[in-house]
Amino acid sequence: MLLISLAFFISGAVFFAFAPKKGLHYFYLLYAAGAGLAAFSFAQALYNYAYSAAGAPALSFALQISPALSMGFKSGPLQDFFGLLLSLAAFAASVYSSGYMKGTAAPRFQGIFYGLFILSMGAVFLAADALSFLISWEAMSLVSYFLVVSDTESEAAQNAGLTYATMTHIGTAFIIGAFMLAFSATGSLDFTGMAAGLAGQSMTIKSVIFILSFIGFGMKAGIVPLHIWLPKAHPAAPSNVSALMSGVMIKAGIYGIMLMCLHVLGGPGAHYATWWGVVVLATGAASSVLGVLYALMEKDLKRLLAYSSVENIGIILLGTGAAIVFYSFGQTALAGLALAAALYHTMNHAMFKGLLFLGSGSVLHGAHSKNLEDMGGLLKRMPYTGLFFLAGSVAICALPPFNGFVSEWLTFQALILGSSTPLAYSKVITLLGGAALALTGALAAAAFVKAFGVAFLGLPRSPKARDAKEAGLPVTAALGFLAAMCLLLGVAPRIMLRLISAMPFAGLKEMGSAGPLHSPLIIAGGFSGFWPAAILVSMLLGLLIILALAGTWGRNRKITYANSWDCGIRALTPRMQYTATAFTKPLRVIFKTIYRPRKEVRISFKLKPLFVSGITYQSGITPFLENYLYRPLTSFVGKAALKIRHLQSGSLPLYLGYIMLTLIGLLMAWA
Amino acid sequence: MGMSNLQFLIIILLSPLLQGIIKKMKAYAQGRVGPGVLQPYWDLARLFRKDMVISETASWIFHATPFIVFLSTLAASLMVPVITPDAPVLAIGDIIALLYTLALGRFFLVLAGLDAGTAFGGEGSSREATVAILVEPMMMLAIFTSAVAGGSTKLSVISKSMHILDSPAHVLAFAAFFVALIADTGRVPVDNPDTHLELTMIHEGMVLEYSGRYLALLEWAHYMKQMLLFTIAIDLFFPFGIKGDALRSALFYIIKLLVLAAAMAATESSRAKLRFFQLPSLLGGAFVLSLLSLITFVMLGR
Amino acid sequence: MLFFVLVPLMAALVCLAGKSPRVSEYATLAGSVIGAGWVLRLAAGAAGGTIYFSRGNTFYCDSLSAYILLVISLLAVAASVYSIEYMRQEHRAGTVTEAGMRYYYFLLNLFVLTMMLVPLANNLAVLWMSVEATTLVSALLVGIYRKKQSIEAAWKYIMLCTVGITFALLGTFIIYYAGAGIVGAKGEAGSLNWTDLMLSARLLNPATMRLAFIFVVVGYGTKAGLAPVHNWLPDAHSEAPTPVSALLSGILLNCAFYGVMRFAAIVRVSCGPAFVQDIMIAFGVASVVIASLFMLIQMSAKRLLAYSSIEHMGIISLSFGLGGIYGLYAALLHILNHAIVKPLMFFVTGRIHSVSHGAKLDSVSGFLKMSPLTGVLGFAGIAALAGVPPFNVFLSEFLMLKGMAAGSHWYIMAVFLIASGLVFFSLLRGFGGMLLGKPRLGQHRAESDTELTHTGKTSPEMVRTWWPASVMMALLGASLLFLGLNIPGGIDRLITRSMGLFMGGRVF
Amino acid sequence: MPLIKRWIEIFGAIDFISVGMLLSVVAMSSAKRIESCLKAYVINSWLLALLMAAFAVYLSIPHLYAAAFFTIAGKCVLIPYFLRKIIRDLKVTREVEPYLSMPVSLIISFGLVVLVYSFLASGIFVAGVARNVLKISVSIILISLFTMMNRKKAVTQVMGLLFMENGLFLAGFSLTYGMPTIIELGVLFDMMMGVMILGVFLTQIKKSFVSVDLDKLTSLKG
Repeated sequence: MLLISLAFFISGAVFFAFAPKKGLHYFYLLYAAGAGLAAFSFAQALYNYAYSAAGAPALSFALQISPALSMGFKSGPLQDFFGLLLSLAAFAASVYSSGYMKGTAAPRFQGIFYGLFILSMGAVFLAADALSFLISWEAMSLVSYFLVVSDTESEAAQNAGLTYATMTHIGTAFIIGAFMLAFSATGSLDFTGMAAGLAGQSMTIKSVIFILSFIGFGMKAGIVPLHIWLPKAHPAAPSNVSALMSGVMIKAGIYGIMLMCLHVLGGPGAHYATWWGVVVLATGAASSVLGVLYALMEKDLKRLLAYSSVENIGIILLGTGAAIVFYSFGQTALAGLALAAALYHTMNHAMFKGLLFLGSGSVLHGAHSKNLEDMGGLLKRMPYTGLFFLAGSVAICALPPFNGFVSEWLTFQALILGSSTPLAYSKVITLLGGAALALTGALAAAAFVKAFGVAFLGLPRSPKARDAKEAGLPVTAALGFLAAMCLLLGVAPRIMLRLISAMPFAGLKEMGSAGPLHSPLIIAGGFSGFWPAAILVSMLLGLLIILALAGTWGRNRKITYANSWDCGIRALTPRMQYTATAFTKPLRVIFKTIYRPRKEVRISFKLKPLFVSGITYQSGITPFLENYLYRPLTSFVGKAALKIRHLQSGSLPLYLGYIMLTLIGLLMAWA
Repeated sequence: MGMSNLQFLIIILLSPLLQGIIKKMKAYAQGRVGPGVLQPYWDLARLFRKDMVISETASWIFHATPFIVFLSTLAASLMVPVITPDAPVLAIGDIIALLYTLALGRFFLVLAGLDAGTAFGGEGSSREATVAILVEPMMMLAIFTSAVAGGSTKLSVISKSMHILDSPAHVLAFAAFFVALIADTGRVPVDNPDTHLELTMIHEGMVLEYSGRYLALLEWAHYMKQMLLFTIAIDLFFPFGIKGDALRSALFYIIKLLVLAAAMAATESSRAKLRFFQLPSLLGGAFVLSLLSLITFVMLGR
Repeated sequence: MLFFVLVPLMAALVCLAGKSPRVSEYATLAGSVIGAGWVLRLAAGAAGGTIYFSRGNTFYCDSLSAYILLVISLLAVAASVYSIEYMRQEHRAGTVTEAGMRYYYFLLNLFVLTMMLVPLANNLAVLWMSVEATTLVSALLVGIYRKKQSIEAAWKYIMLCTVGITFALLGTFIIYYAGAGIVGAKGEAGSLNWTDLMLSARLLNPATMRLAFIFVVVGYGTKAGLAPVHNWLPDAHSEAPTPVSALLSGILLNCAFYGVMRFAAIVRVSCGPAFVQDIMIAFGVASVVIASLFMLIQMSAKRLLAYSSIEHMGIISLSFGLGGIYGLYAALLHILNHAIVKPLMFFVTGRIHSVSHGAKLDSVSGFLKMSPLTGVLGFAGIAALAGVPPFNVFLSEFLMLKGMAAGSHWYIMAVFLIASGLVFFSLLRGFGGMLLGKPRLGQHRAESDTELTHTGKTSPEMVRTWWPASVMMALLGASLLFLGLNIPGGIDRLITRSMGLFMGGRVF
Repeated sequence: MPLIKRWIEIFGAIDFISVGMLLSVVAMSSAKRIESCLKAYVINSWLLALLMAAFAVYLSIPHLYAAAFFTIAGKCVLIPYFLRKIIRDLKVTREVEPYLSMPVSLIISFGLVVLVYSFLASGIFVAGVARNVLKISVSIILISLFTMMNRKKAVTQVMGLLFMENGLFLAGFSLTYGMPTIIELGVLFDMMMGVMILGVFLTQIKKSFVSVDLDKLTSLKG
């Protein structure tokens, strides 16, 4: 079945290359079909792992590069899970693209590379050894780089692409280091071999491998402080691609972290160091809080979403870190809970972040702007987009009855249960992680209230926004699909948990406990539980009752429509509304140590000091890491390079001197 | 359907009364006569009978919000043990689920504030969101303490497992929780429930555009939320007597409720409303309290 | 069998004789193609293990020679194809006269001839002579424009390389001395034949050999562009006509390095591998580091590429120094990979300059829109140069890293990875800036001198391309990808056989 | 013949001659005028040829006579003539304009000699009459390289290069007692070609840079 979907993708790419330019965008439906098939087969494989004794037939093949070198690909539960995530998101994005990518600048290029992008991500998830992994990994990065700069005219996209590509390259260097260390320790480059070999190795080597791979993959996942490329690159790409980048590609980083930490380092009879988990936890907490804090301040819708991706990666890492902590104490059941939370959130984030990015795409299409301050009142003009975007926002704010809540609830439980770890500091860290998660939740709610409220509610702030329109059926259909997924995963979490329980990691089996899909979710031997379906049902019942009452008694009430209350000024203009900036003003004040807000007021006079001709007011926040970490670093390297320039001063005698010195040096050293 | 499954009706039906009682106590403390304790019922009834004026800027969010707020509060009240610790009806009574269900209502309320496109609405929403950001984590931490102590996040288990402020950690946690209570129910010194002065109002700012039965729903939901939070405080920090037979525990419950109400009224009439940008110091202090409570509990245990 | 080296000689003579530049163009093309065909047969034989001797064993061809020859001859074809496009443009632009074109092709053929002699030489003195000859001929090619900079570059080139290579000859003498009385079949004083020396390498005095190798490595290292004796390279590469730059960095450097390898093969037997490996690693690391730092500050595309050549020679020397199955395979494979990608990049740059008429990086932008094929190839080239999979260079670098891991040279690996990060950044910044952006010529992208509406007809005419050249470049680009995912069996056999020379395996 | 052999042995003629070459190099490296450099080169080359002849007699290797002859023809006649022509055509001023003063460069030259002796002592043991020649020749090479670094004029650098080659030949003969003639010829030929081409470039430099001063040749930086 995967082969068929592969065929679909390849044929799609071929069509994009050679079909006539007119109506080219319909070929995205081929990708959609391929992705759908892949999703089905991955889900089936996972189901078999979980429930059939035989397990699933693992597909496995190798490409021979030379007699000595070969690239192996192999599927397993973890691989299938991420494959499922990829193909679901890709399905929605492709359907969306078939409507959205009409009349774009470089249709062929974008079509082909879009397909390649999905394929390369699939290859990453299926790679079975370091070589194939690295090749797929860099191919993924390269293709995504081209998609980022696909608007070749814009300088911003170029710079974003440069930053992105360079940082990814550096991250890959760390990954290579990790692989090579494992190779020298075990003499094997395929992951199962590494896992087997590392089981007996010393803790030092494992720790170094852990650190290297955490940094390397974290670079791609966008953990703080390695995230700065993310809010640059994701918005630069076309929205269907940014959906995949934010929804899936950064999950490749998560996949890598789980692969290295849980599979390679966690091989047979492995034991973890607690501090690994603590490191991951702390990073997760930092990423989630800082990510959402910056998201809160963004006026650019897509940058806001990108920052919120940093936040969600942080939440996933909270779960992962807790899992490692639990494993290190041998509390496998709790580790299973934490891991399930992390995996669940990974899937969820793919769904709602995909939904939100696609939604922002159709907002862009409607209002011709990414700037929130130009929007407003879109809900009346783009009802479907608005509805689904709202669903996405509710989901990403982890509010019931949507999926975000389930995973965050699981994470909360895992973190609270961290109090049952034997050491005091692990207790405190996990519980503080919980506090960070709570803070993140509240901040996220504020951020997305701002995003949705300013973009979709109130009065339109620009003429373009006033006559915005929907982008057509495929677009809304794709959004609808993802929104439905969000609701489904929120109401019937057991579906996902059962698939997750197929993972080969200790303690996950228990998470897939039997019982009807709609039954309450009880965890950790009754430590707690809740009933997602019930919340929805009870609210619906309540609604029915209220409506019934209103129907019986409140029929003869009349509703008059009038202006909003405007304090008696007879004209309420859009400029009187709260702007996105104004909405977050209090927080800028409260968190000023982090934001370092700056404002400058320029007053120009006709006749000082009486006649003011104009006042310009600028305010913004200082990007902390960029200013205090990265800029000094880059400038230092630049300075060093400029210094070394004098070695090549152009004078021949000097060069002759080099030859002589080299000779003498070698003679001194070796003769 | 047993006692445990109907106790949520107590919250739905008696929450206006609680509001009335608090108002009465405040009036007494301030040396006024004040309206009767049943006044909130009359208010609700009147509002339900009134016609509505709605801004034409508003979208369907504006119409949906009252229902969602009311229903989410309702759903939340289904999870809390009031006079019997047995797991209440539908949900298992997980405290986190409960709080996030309430948060759903708040989310839409804040949106509704932005919907009419007025400055007041935006102001109210912005401030509400800010307060929520400051309150949420400290409330969570306070809850963590008693959850860890009680060995579960189920309110029923917690309320069964302990008596009254069993450990120093609980005292600190309760102090923090009480501040959170003030903030969440929108009372002085955080918010002023009975003013419509633009510069100070938070909750009132958001619902400024509402009238008629929508307003009624919102107000009722507000009363319910207040009583709900009181109940949670009771379940978390001094659930003694809840284990006994229904009548006895009901009696205890009412007493505790009145005590809390008195405390609330006392604070409200003894303190002046804080400037908005002074809130962080108050709430931040409370946050430190809850943090301390958690750490002391982890370090010292019971 | 080895007489094919006369083919380029004939071509050169034709270029002298022929009156019109057309004649010399096609003579060169035909010569290179015939030579390549012949070399292919040779390589096929060598891959099968055959070894060819000339009379008196002065010339000789084993797998290693065949491998290098293969690279040389294929690149010669590419260069001669591109030369036609390039020189015609120069002629159109009025930089070169018709006589100048004929002179150019004459020298080009001689250049190829001398380079082909290098790997064929069995007698080390002959090897030295051919390397020196390459210097002389290519110096004339570098200086062909008679411009200030080009003359300066040529002068420095010939000076430094001649001085350097003097030491190589000294080293050769010392080896001869070391072998005197020991080496040599029929009791003659001594022999400079590599084969003879190799046979009796065990018996040679280690101290002497060490001394000899130091002189040799400095001498040929200068020519191979290993830092810190690389200084002629950026100048010569940036000032030479683009096809010549391609040949210089694509194969000439490898020819010089080939000399080092031959000596290393003997020396590692007579005084142990450690000595050779340390020296080669030292040179390699130095080259990688210095080149990567200099790439950060390059303002001109061709200098950027020149420094990247230094970096890649460093990589080759580094992996050669690491030794072992990984290191040696990496070194030899890298020679081929670099020899494919670097000329491609030079050709792309040449086309860019043909519109921008300025070597500066910011003299053009949006070239991708002006000539899509070239632009795409350029991007593929950057990726390959930076060692990004799925392109060929990655494979050899991966093998080298494996070699480092196997020898657990962690510090070297760290240094290399950092350097490769810098290299990637510099390349992407430099070429990305020229390929992306609004199609526009002029001093700086920000304030545009001549704006081109890429929708209009103007841009395609800006870039005058010759379709065979485009085909050739496309083939090079395709082979980047192909070799990145599959190493053909023949090449694999050649490489593995050649590795035998450095692993104490059966030599002949 | 045998008589001459014995004299060579008694007087250590080989050493004398090679030391003479060394001295001529030192003289060159501290000379002030181009003409004297040229003279030093001629002397150096004559000594080289003489040395070859001596070897030829002493070891009775006939083809070394040929080598000596070619050396005389090439290095004592052709190249000096060519250089003089260049100097005349380019109107090179007579001063050599070194970077360092004479005493300093003398000291450095002797330092180099010491270095070479210390390095080569361990590495290589030449037996027989030529026991010192290798060291001397390497010293010659290094000193002339140093001279090239020390001179501003392009012409003088060419001379330095030529001195290096003489040193190289010296080393060659001391080590190999004469390689196959063909190879010697090839090497010699390469050298000649090199000098010719350098001459060509010299004229071009003169044309386009007006002077042959190396300070002008520094436009390619970084």
